[in-house]
Amino acid sequence: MGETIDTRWFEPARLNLLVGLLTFIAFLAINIRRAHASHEGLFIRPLAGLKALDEAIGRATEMGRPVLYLPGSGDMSEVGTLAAITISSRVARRVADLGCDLRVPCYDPVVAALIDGTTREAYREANRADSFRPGSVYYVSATQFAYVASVTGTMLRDRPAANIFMGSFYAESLFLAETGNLTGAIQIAGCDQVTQLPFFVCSCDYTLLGEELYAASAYLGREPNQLATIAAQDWAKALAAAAVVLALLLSAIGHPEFGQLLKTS
Amino acid sequence: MAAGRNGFWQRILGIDRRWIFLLVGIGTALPLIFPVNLPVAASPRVKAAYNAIEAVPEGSRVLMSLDYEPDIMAELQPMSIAVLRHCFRRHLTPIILTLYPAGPGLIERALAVASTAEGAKNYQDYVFLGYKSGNQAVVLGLGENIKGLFPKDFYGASTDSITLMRHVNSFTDFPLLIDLSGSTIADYYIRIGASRYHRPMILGATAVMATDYYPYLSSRQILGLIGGMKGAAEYERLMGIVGDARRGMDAQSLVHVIVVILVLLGNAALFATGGIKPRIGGGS
Amino acid sequence: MPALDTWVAALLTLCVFSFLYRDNPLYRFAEHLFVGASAGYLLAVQYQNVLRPNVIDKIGHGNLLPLVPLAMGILILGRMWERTSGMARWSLAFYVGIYSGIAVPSYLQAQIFAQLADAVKPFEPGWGAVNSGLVLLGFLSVLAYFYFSSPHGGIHGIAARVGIWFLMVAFGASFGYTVMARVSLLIARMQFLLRDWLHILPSV
Amino acid sequence: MRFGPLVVTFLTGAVLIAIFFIPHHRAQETQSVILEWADIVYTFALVLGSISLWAMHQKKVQQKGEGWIYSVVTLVALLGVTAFGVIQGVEAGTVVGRIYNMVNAPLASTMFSLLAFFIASAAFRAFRARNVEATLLLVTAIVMMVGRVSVGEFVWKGFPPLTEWLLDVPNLAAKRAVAIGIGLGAISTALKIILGIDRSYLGRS
Repeated sequence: MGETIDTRWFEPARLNLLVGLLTFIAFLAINIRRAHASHEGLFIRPLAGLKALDEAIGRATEMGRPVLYLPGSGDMSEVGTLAAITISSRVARRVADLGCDLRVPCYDPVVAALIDGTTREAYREANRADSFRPGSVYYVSATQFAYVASVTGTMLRDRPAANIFMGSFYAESLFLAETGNLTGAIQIAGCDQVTQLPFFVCSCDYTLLGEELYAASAYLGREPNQLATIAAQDWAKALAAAAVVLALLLSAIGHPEFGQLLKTS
Repeated sequence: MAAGRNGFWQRILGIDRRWIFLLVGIGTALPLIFPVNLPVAASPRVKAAYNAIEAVPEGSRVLMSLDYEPDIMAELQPMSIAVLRHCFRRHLTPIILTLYPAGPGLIERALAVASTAEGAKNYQDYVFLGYKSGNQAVVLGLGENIKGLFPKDFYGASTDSITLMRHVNSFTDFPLLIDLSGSTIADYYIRIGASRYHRPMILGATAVMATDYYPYLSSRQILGLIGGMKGAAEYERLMGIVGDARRGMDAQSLVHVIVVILVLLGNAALFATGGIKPRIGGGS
Repeated sequence: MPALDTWVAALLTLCVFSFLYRDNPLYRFAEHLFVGASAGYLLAVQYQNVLRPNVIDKIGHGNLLPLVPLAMGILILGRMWERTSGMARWSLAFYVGIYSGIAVPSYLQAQIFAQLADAVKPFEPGWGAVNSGLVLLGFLSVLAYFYFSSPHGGIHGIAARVGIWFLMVAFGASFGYTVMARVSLLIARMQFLLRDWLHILPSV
Repeated sequence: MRFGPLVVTFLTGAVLIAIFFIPHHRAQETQSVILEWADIVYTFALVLGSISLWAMHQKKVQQKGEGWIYSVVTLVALLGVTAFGVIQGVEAGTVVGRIYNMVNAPLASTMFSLLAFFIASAAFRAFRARNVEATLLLVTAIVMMVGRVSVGEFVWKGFPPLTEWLLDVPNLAAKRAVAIGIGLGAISTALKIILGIDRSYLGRS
């Protein structure tokens, strides 16, 4: 009944994935050493959205209105949510320095617990632990449109001066961005869901496209190790592009088997 | 005169978005109340799905998995009704199940509409097994032991006692799989049902999702693809029936025309006033 | 659906539509009702599908393994008090470790290798080669746009510019075909109001 | 106090990456046990979140804060649905099943349907031919909109095939590159957390 019990210790069909993973880890190690070796640090092209982040928080502080940070409506299985958490700790640090009011309504309860921790830590590091307002990071509902109903209500009633959307957003992206646009807030978005990018591009002032969301936390931190991961990604991108071109050339002259190496079970 | 004209274009540029909302609301309601029944041409993908059901020998059973919840029923509920009616009309017996907790309520309504329209009866023309949690684990289980997964049907009858379920135990007992889904559940049926157990399969999906499944059609992993409300309308046309989808097509066309006209109007106003708004945003 | 349920659903539908005019007490009521009801529904579903079968029933039958996740869960509840909030870090670290560990190979397979395997399919014969060439050009130029380690200057700048054009066409395409999906949702709500509630439309 | 959890994240992450490459049934069983544990831990996080949600609204009601009457609605709904759901269950035929069809479902599908209005206002405001990029966005969106509706075919026979071409060539090329970029970004983010390069999630940036 059903296939026999599997007792193999390695899946040969996934060898190519293992090679890919080890290659990437090697790129990471090399670039970390490169980053520490070069004194002025690795070059990374500027991202307009992240420069605007500081201006937006500054403007909110001047106007005495809150900053709204939305970590996405993905759960922890979406890596975009992990990126949203790392970015939230940078944003919280800038907010703590300037002393303005931060609101972080969360879709996922685990994300709420994590960001509550990173925000308290940020205020402690800015040695303003006393001005942290418990409840500024709060769980709303792990139901997509109940979360949207509550957040749009907050947008219209508390009128935040800056709306920051970071993480995995789905169909509700347009609802949130259009409502925010209605209130006149400056809006900065970063999202890894390709189908939602057009809506953020149309309704926000700045949009970090796809992997720019993942580069953001390294940008804001500017630590050598973090910048090294971006360089490693670039090396992998160049390798991927070269592999595709090479495979196509080979198959054009009658050797399509190189392309088969990329097949996975 | 130029100032007057310029004033008009300025007002267009600065129009209150609630006028646009009103236009969209009217553009949706009017065609439902006064239908025009614009012709709907059936596309090859939907015809392929229709023909796949036509090709199933009369009297055999088909597995139907209806995986959607109320918030995306708009596109998939009319599709379920049309496909169910087609199965009943061809005297096929759909064995129906769902992997969504809130699915049963919708399926009961679809069954009520389809069975009254085609005169089908429970336990004679269809079996409704109800909801089972576990997503991929359930689809894997369908490959081995359906009655183990569903000891009772939705109405509480034990599946061993249902005559229609007698020779049914796994995917291999079905000449055709039908999955109408708004999520990655479609991938599980394609990977397990269609590929591993080599069952012919047709897929119904929301319009946004459908484009991601074109490759599976060209690789023949699925025989047909019904995409969104337009796909459901095309299926209704092939069935010669007028359901919610075909009634919705007039409203779709009108609202799309309204949006296109608004966009053209906005650009005309832009050129008339020569106004340049700051760029849209995006990377450096 | 019985008449009372249809009336409640219809009135709540109108409460939400009122948001289009402006924020008002009706919308605010629907919003707060939805937050409460959906949070409650999730708690009940997780209890029925996870807590009862995988913890309570199993421990009831003498299987003590679920005591480990039960302990980790109680640590998370520790966040409610200042003194014990540090303990939750252990459970959260375990939780973050799980999903990071799952993400690495699955993104590698589904996002990267699956796309690369598609990208290396040989060129279509004849006129199809023009399309295949355009796909390759678009693929390489968009990758160039996302290249961080060098500024968008010289050849890299031109490639990035072409990449932006491909991105904008892709965004326009997915915006365009999403309109139909969203309008379908509104059509379904209108059909509910006009047929099931007001009985203006003929029943199906 | 912080080093311990980092080790937990590293070990859990490394074990799950390894299991992906080990088809041995004991490894696969370990993964399904770990995933079941994650679901249990999630449930407790949900309880924690719901308690903080309750506390927030209850405080507002006690202090008669602005809009406290609405918080009463949330409290009643939260308590009621949780109690009935836990005692009686949530399937069709139960009290919560009926509440779901009468309250949750219509609210969710109506909120979702508002997107039809917003997509129109966003298109009107954003699709302005101010530069090459914006024009490409605008023209492609209009072609897609017209080509996807039944009336489109009668305006010009070539619209539907043109929409197919737009999806099969430029849209596919761009999405493929973006997907690979996202994949690499996701892997490096997850690896940074597993290897402890990025510890900010534990509250230390």
